[in-house]
Amino acid sequence: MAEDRRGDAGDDRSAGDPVADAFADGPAFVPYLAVGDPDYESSLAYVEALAEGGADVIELGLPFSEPIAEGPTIQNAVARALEAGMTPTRFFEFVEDLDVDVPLVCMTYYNLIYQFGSGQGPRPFVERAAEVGISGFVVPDLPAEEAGPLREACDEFGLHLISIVAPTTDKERLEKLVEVSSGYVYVQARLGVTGASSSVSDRTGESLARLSDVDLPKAVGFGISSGEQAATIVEAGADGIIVGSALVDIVAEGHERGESTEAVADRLETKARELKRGALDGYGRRTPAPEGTSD
Amino acid sequence: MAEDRRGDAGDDRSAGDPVADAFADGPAFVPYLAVGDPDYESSLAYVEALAEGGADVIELGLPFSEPIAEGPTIQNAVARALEAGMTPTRFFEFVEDLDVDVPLVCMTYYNLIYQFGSGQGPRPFVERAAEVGISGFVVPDLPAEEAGPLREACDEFGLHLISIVAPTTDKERLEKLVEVSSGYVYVQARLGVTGASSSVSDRTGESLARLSDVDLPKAVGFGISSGEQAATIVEAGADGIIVGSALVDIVAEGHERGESTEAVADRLETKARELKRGALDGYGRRTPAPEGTSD
Amino acid sequence: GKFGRYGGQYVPEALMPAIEELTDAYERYVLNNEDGFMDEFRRRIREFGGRPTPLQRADRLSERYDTEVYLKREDLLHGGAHKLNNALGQVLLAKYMGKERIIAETGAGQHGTATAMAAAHLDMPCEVYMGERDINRQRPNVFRMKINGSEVTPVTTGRGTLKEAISETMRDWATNVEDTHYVIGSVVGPHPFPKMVRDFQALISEEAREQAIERTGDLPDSVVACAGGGSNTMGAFHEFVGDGSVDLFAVEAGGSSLAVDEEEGVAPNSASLSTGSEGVLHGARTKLLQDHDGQIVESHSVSSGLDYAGVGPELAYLVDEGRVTPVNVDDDAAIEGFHRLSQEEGIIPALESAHALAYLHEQHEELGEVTVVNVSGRGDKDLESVIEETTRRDVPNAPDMSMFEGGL
Amino acid sequence: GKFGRYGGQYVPEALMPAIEELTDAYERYVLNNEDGFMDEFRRRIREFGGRPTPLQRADRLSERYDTEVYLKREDLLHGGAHKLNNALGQVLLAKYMGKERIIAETGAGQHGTATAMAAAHLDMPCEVYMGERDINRQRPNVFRMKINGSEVTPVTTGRGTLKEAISETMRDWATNVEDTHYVIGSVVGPHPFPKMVRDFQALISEEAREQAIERTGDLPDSVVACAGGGSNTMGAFHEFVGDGSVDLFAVEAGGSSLAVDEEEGVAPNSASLSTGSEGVLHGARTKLLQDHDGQIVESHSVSSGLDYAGVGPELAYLVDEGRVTPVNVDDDAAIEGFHRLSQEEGIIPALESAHALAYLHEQHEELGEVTVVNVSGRGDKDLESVIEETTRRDVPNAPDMSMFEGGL
Repeated sequence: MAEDRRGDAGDDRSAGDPVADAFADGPAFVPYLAVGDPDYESSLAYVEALAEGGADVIELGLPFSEPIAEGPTIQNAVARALEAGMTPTRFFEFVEDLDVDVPLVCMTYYNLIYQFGSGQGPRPFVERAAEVGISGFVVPDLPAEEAGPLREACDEFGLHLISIVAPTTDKERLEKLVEVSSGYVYVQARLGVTGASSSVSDRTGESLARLSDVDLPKAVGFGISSGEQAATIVEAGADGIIVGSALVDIVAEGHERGESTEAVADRLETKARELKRGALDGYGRRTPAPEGTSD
Repeated sequence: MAEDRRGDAGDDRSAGDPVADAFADGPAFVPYLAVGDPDYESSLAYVEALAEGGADVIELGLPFSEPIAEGPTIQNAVARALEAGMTPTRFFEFVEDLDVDVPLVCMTYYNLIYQFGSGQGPRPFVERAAEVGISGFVVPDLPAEEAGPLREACDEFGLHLISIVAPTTDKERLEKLVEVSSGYVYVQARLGVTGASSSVSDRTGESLARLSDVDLPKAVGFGISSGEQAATIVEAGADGIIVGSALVDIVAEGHERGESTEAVADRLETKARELKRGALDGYGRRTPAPEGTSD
Repeated sequence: GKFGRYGGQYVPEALMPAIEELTDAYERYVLNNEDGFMDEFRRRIREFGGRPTPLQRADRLSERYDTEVYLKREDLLHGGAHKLNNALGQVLLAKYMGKERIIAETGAGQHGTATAMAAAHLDMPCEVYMGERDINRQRPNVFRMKINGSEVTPVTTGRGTLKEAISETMRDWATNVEDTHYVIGSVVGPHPFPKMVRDFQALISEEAREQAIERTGDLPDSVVACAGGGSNTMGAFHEFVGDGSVDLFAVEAGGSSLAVDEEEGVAPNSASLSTGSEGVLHGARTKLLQDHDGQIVESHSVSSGLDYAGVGPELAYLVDEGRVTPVNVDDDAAIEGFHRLSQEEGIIPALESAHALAYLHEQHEELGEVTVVNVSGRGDKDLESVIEETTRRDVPNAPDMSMFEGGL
Repeated sequence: GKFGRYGGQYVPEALMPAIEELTDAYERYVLNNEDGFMDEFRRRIREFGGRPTPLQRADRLSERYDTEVYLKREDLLHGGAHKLNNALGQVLLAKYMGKERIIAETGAGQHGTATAMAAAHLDMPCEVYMGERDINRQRPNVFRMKINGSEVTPVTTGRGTLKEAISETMRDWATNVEDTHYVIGSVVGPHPFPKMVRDFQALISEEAREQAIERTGDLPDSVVACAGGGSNTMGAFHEFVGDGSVDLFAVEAGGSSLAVDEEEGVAPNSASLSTGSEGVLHGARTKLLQDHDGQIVESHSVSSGLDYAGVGPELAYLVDEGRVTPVNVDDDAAIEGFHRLSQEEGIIPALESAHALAYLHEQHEELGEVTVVNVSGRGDKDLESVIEETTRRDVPNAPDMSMFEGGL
């Protein structure tokens, strides 16, 4: 699935770039799951259910033993996946086995990227990711300052490096970030770690406003768990919504209750539809209605 | 029973002094019991049994809460007596109630002597002791250096202050001691604290030799528990033997087993006879047989 | 060997030769620095013990009381209390005297652990007597002594606490007096102990006096120290005794009440300077908690280090002379003092020292503009007691301790 | 922010502004003493903490090894370990930066208690994250933090130990970064932490270097310090790094074996300098215990303070440069080292420090004529572990511990 992303960040990336395409046509729904949670086969079915439910991009979490940026929900998912034997090698097999038609982004921590290929830096990991059709990376513990080698490898293989923008990111840092970013910007809706929450932060609008000059789609994550929240976020100007913990919760619940993979996959698909619809509703609510809205 | 002991230590004290008399006629047997152990009435019977068994002088222990010079046997006896309500006032009543015909020496710690009469020093205690017929005192925590006020009160009321001579007492200290002593000298047979022991210390002969110039009877204590030991000690030159723990053991045993007062008194009397006979035997064994021996 | 009417040498004759020998050694080595004894002592207490200890301005207490509060930080001495000053001095002295063995008694274990450390440091065999009940209550301290290589001998007579341990140590000394030195842990006992222990502990006031002058340009207006046997007290006061302008407050353990129950033979306090009367105990004439007859009553304090029926004879004398003011605070106030220093200054004080801090709290207006409070030791040893005593009381300034109700 | 290839700032973007702010504050206050920050720090660590700590000649060890052994006595610092140097420095810095709240993580509780003390002393609210399992194993330290007024928050995720506590503290920081300072407890984490913590801890070598010269007229031939995260190590080494004649030995926990069980994801040691490989953890590139994939493995040591899968990046650098020699001793040797110092010098060392002493024992012939060993902390906190670990082993130099088989 990987497409070439060669060229500078300033170029028009939408031409032939599935990530750009995903954001081109209305608000994108970007779900996240930890790969291998609670086991390889179920996890395949769950990711495919999300695609079925309307995902425009899927973030696939490659589990790392020290997930410092995650809240308890994803932390536990990561622990389950590791327990079930997930490794970087298996992760790539998983991507190969996956039968979906949306761009895939790998979300993981830098040490796994760095170690793959035994100390030759991030290149072997990126090369392999490109091979299996990964479109890009989100690396929570890699700020712009340390992103150079990975950015370089991504450029070489035509992958995106998606940066996270936090509520604390000021103008100066934003410039640095945008310089190394491509694909989309992951807008962190609030301070803290990943996790579903009942209210959407006031700071989202503020963050989006600061990003108005950035020429990349803005996907907002952290705390979105319902269609209504998705709508609110998109109404506030987001180009996409990223949802992780709310979906992982469904996997965890199914696992705890011993539900069948099919039942859990159904619920994931239903939730995905709710979120996607919410995003579309929010898009529709924008005043003045933006041009090119689909209804 | 108290007699006047006025005059210097160098004087002949035997004239009319019951303590001197006790040592005048062969080796003296000087038993000790803690007064009020395990109760007032039994204790009366026990002391009388010792007199019956041949005691020449009896050391009556007035229980003090911190008996630092005593071994575990007497320590426990003191605790039982205190528990049963023994006090200095009761002690004097006890002496008055006692029906025996031997000189009585009060053995106690200095604080009880000092406190009696509320801070006027030892005089009130000595006065009261004289009244009830006590002949003298042994005070283990009162070395010659601190003995002045008590010595003075004893002189006033004609009582003896019996000093303890230890194996560590050198010539210089011995002179100091003898200066404040009267009645007899309590020769500590070994280092340590009171307590029955199976062997008699080698140091006894040595101690007695050092005391050869002292013009007072030498009664040896610490560790004597059998007639044979008594004999050995007297044979070595002692003018008397002091026995405490071996007798207190009988009281303790009787108390623990719930024996009748009569049964315990009988055993005390028997033990007393054994010890007295041992002393006499030892006296007989002296070679050359000392002049004036009774058989 | 006397302080006015107090002091003396009320010990069995068997011990007197050892006491005379010790007196001689004290005069030669301690008073006259023969063979450089005091130089070596000062060097070792500096390098091994960590002296000088700081005199720290307590910023938050100073603000709270609107006065200058300085803390003398004996809690930072090796072992966690002032006890090492004395233990190291005496074990070193025993070495100079050619003794081959050290004995000591201990109640809560502070003096025992200090002696065990000093004995290990100076390579002297050491045996510590400790009541069996105290052993069970103070297992960490027993363990510390043992890993320092000391023998810890349980005393099973009586109630198995400090007084029985003292008696037992006296007995050992009476038995082995020829090659053994008894390290008495406070300014008590027969002469020369009260003077000698004071001299070793006087490093506290020697330093504090210099530090206070250096810091404030002048002598402090008052010095506050807790008083049980009185070794940290005399240590903190000694160099100030000649400074008439400095008020000296000896804070005793008021326990739960200052009354004495003669019937039961119990004083629910350890305030012998405040409420005791003259008598003779453990070798010296001093102020005691005793009943009408002269029997020693059982003292009490929430702080086991203050829980003693006697007090150093020199303190008794200085109180009679009016030079030292005896005061006291009760168990409740001490517990609050403990929590206050822990929370406001980040120093967890021994419960003993908490008494001095409680007095500061209650009477800070009487203490002048600059006060030195002796923090005689750290409170790590008291954590179990504090849990127990805090949960049984309503302590207004205690943190939530619900998770510790069963102990540590 | 780099030491050769090591170091860096591998942290979430949300924290970067705080890290930049901290870097700025570090440069202004620590490096340039702006507003007299370093003067105040040095004054407080002296008066509150008890610096300088002594450099003590260990007479009996010197005799045993026929070499001059000097002990740097960080065990005498307030709180019982070198940890306060850093905690006080950072809490004071947070105050200068206008932060209103302190957070920290702690494993065995040493860094947590040091931070709680510093926060109480400087009147800063403090919350300490601690794994639930660690809380149950280290209740006295939890209690100490609470009585110092800190909140202790149990971390129930995962196995409930240090790594989960670190993650949780990072999360708190990511949430409250605007008014909160995260006091990292060792020379680890993103720049400027490794440099800043080292600078606060460098007081150890600053003093030791001066003291050694004063005492022996020359630099020592070697300095030995245990290494977990490496804060006492870098503290003890820093001022000697430029002295080419001084050999520097970082003694890691060899645990029960140097091998790594990849299958189980467990290293039965904490020897990341000796056996680890380059990777990125907790904000920095350094040497790590990790499996082939880059997953961090579970480390192990009898000493919980050394039990960490990473190490300070500067140490990794100095090892690569050949300036620091990484060595290790196993659990058995550490336990023996603990008993040896306790018995022979009267100092009960932390199990961490016991590793340094065990290395001295094993390799004293390689250490030259004058060796400085850093006694990073005291062992009171380790008594329970020592009982457990001694009774399960055949320790040749342990005292009879039969009465402690059930624990304290």
